[in-house]
Amino acid sequence: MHQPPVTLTLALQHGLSEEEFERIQKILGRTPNFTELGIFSVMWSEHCSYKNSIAELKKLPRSGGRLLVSAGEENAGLVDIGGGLAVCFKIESHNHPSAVEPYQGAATGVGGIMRDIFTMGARPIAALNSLRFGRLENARNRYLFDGVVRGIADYGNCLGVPTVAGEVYFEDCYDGNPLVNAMTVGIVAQRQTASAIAKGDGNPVFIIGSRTGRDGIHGATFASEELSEDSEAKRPNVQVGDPFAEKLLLEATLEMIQAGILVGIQDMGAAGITCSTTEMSAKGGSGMIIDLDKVPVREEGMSAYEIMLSESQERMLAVVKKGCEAEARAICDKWDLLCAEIGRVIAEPLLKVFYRGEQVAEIPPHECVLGGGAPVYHREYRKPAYIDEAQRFDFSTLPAVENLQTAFLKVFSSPNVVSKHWVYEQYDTQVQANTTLLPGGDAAVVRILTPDGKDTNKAIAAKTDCNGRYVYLNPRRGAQIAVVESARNVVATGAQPLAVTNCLNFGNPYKPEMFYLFREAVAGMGEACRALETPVTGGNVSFYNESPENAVYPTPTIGMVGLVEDLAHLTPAYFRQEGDLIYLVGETKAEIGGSEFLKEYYGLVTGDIPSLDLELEKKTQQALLAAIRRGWIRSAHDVSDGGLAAALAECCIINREKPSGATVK
Amino acid sequence: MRVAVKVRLKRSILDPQGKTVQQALQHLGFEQIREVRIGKLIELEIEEGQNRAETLRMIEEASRKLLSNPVMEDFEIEYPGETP
Amino acid sequence: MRVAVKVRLKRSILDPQGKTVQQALQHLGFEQIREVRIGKLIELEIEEGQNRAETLRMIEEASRKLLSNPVMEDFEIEYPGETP
Amino acid sequence: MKSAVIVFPGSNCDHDMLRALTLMGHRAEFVWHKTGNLSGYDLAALPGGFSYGDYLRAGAIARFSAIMKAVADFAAKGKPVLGVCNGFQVLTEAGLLPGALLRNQNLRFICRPVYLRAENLRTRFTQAIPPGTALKIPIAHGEGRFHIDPQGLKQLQDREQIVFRYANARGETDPGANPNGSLDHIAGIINREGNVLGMMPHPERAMEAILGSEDGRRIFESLVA
Repeated sequence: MHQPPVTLTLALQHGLSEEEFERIQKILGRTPNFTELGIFSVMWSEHCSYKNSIAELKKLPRSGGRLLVSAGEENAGLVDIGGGLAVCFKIESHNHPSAVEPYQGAATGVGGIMRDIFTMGARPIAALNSLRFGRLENARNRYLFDGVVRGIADYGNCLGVPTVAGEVYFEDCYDGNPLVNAMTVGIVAQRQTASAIAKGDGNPVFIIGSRTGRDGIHGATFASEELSEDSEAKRPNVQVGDPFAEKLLLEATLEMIQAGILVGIQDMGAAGITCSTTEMSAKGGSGMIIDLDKVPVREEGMSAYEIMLSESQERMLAVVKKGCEAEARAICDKWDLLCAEIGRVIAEPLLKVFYRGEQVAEIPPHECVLGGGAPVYHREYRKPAYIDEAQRFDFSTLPAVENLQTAFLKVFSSPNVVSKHWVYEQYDTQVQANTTLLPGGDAAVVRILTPDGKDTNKAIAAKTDCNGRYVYLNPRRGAQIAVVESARNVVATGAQPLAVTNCLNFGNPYKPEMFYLFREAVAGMGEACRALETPVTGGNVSFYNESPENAVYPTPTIGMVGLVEDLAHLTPAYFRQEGDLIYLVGETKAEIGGSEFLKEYYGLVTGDIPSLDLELEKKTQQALLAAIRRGWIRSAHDVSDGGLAAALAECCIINREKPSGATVK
Repeated sequence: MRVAVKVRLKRSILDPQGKTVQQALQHLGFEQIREVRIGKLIELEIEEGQNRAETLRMIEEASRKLLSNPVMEDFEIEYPGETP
Repeated sequence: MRVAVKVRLKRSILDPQGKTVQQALQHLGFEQIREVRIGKLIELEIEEGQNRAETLRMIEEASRKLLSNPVMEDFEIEYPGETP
Repeated sequence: MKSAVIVFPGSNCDHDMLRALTLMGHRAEFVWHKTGNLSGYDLAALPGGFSYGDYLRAGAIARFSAIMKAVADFAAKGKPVLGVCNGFQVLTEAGLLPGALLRNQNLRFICRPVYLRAENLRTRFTQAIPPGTALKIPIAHGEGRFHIDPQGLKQLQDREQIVFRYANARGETDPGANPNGSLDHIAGIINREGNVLGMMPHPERAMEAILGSEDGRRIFESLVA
């Protein structure tokens, strides 16, 4: 097995810096071989190590409240919802693959986030997404938009998980850099959760699911590089999603977890076998012996490097309790799933990989992983000049609006504000027959049943939210508004906001002005989460969302989950009965900075964004929730893009079967 | 005149549909069928009049631009009367 | 040995996908393309060993049983080396 | 009434069907596709979903599962068989119902409520439906365009085998109310003997007001009556 000699240049080509290469040599006490270099390069990529973001993320409120695990401890957040149940949720990005191949990029994004949820033993009950594209006048953007929506629909529908909420924005800055964030929410009995851990000397390690091919090698590092003309050529391999295999994997995984035969299990996302073996071992403080000859492969002649780094979809790594191997195989056979024992756990904290009779890697797992030996950097930051310029904008220079009607129609027909019915009609929003508030209003609401099908008279409300324009103009307050607005959407349905997951889509962290936006946004997010007592359960960071022409708006997408304590509190967004009184809660100020109106009517993206008093916001939300719980409120809708005018119009037409009107003083 | 364009997934790309159909065929006793790959057969009804070279050039352009996705598919043009 | 099975929607049945692709081609300036029909190209990798007749009979059975639905589709087997 | 909910790999409306039957007082159980028998059951339900990922054609592979032989015998004995969405597709592929379900005319998956007109109220699946009412029941499919050859259509019409047609809220059929281009607005049919029903809309998703409609109950009530 010829392996290329490892030199500094080869390390640099793998995206490692000189210091990182030296650090690897110090850890191993020798120069790594080609396979080991591949393992470190993918584990220390931005995507897996969070090396440029973890220092900031640590400042977020990441534990407390109803959290059963603090952020980063497990694959997804786990929040207590009473009755012995927990809600498990997370959001992740698949931006770069979707820019290259929209359908498969989005589909595999859904597949990956679903696995993060059911690997914890939770059955997915709802899927959401947050999509951003360049303007639809451009044919490429229409192609990307159509492909992404179809990919999300086909994968989620085939899997049988209702896609119930989301948002779609169209801005020039997303030209060439679409953002595709996918979120999944699941329910699990608290005593039936699983952990991504490998421990217990001698316990067998199984790989379950599809065969391993050369898909997406360097997928992890791929996400850590800027998209450039030649990056399309470098990636002939597109990862293809198989939602049918995922459905089998979902059912088999839940069955194995509930049978109590697993020590631990983790899905294979970016960096495939490498990431799952190292992370599970590091978490258990143990090691593994892995024999790659036992890995079911899809192509001949694959090298150890390729098998370890392959990102073939729909695969899990499971540590089975010694003696339960037969039971694990029986469950996999029932679901026609490949299930191969590829090694065992060892007490010595070393990952030893063998292939064709040779040892091809020996690495201390702890040294590879986030929170272990992975590097942590504190990047330079500098405030971009445009922010102060924008805040000095003099609104009095704007010509007055002659006709309010035409201004309103211009805003209300903006692609960012119009109904996204064309999108969500392609999603199965009702499979599992628990969707009690359909998309079109604020948060979607899904009824909760116990794993054995009993009605708990409770429901989960969930919403994804972020106004990238606000964060661009004022990163700190813009991120606060993203959190606050997602909470408003949840409260408006009658739910108490519980916790947050986030998907932080930003540019190149090595550019100080980009990192300033990231740092300020994370700080703002933390302040809002503390004020609303909605801790951060985890999420995902996606840097390098830039192409030679432009960088995306800083987009910290927030996924908020709330609990409807009693189904009687369910509150739709549309007007329901003639004669009902309409109340506007909260103060309206003359603030049009960064608004949809300013952009659509005046073609400007400038000014300072609306002010925000976090304490007042909390009180307002809790007051509305109290009124809902007293049965005073027939419907509620948050005022956001398009302002009060759009909100009122939406309340009239969201219920497509019974539209209504309204008179307002 | 009818011309067919065969659009196939590139060899290296996984074909979950082909894999599932192959397993089903095995289950039905067709053991000799080792692998199944499913692609598109796009048949174009073309106005007569141009010579063969021009028609081929036109179909090639249509195939590259719209009928196939170069990121993950190859195409092959089957002109009437020629062995594929 | 590779054998291709072409599965086509019956002529009498509306093919909305073909119609949409045809309109898109017109839009891109390919006026000479009058009609588009999109079917499946199912390529089978078959173990050598049987004679041609037996192999054809086996593929025909697989096509009738699984690969095509007689209510809405016709199929045609393309043996290597033969003009379709 | 003891009902079997058949589960193929990829069926994902199995739990929904089980809950709907249980809600209506049935003793409902899952029956795995690999087992071969349906003895002791009064109804066989083939739920919606994406059996075998709907690869090749929706239902094309599921029809060869071991259970389908038992379903054919069960139907031959005149016992009621209900196929919903993917279940309907499997029944047509298996030849237990005539015709085929093609890709939607707009080439997209469609999920929204539709209204159905009950065309034949004298079947064991529709006898509890008050005449002249339109049932509001959701659809969710990508291949729901019913097709059959002209003679087949004539037989369906002559023998009153067309049970449901897509309609508007007032129960009238009109092209605007046909979501997928189905021939003759057909949404559901029964076999000649009247004991096998296939329908694309999902009655099990319209069992409770909180989900938007209770009209799905009418079908299950008809079965028990």
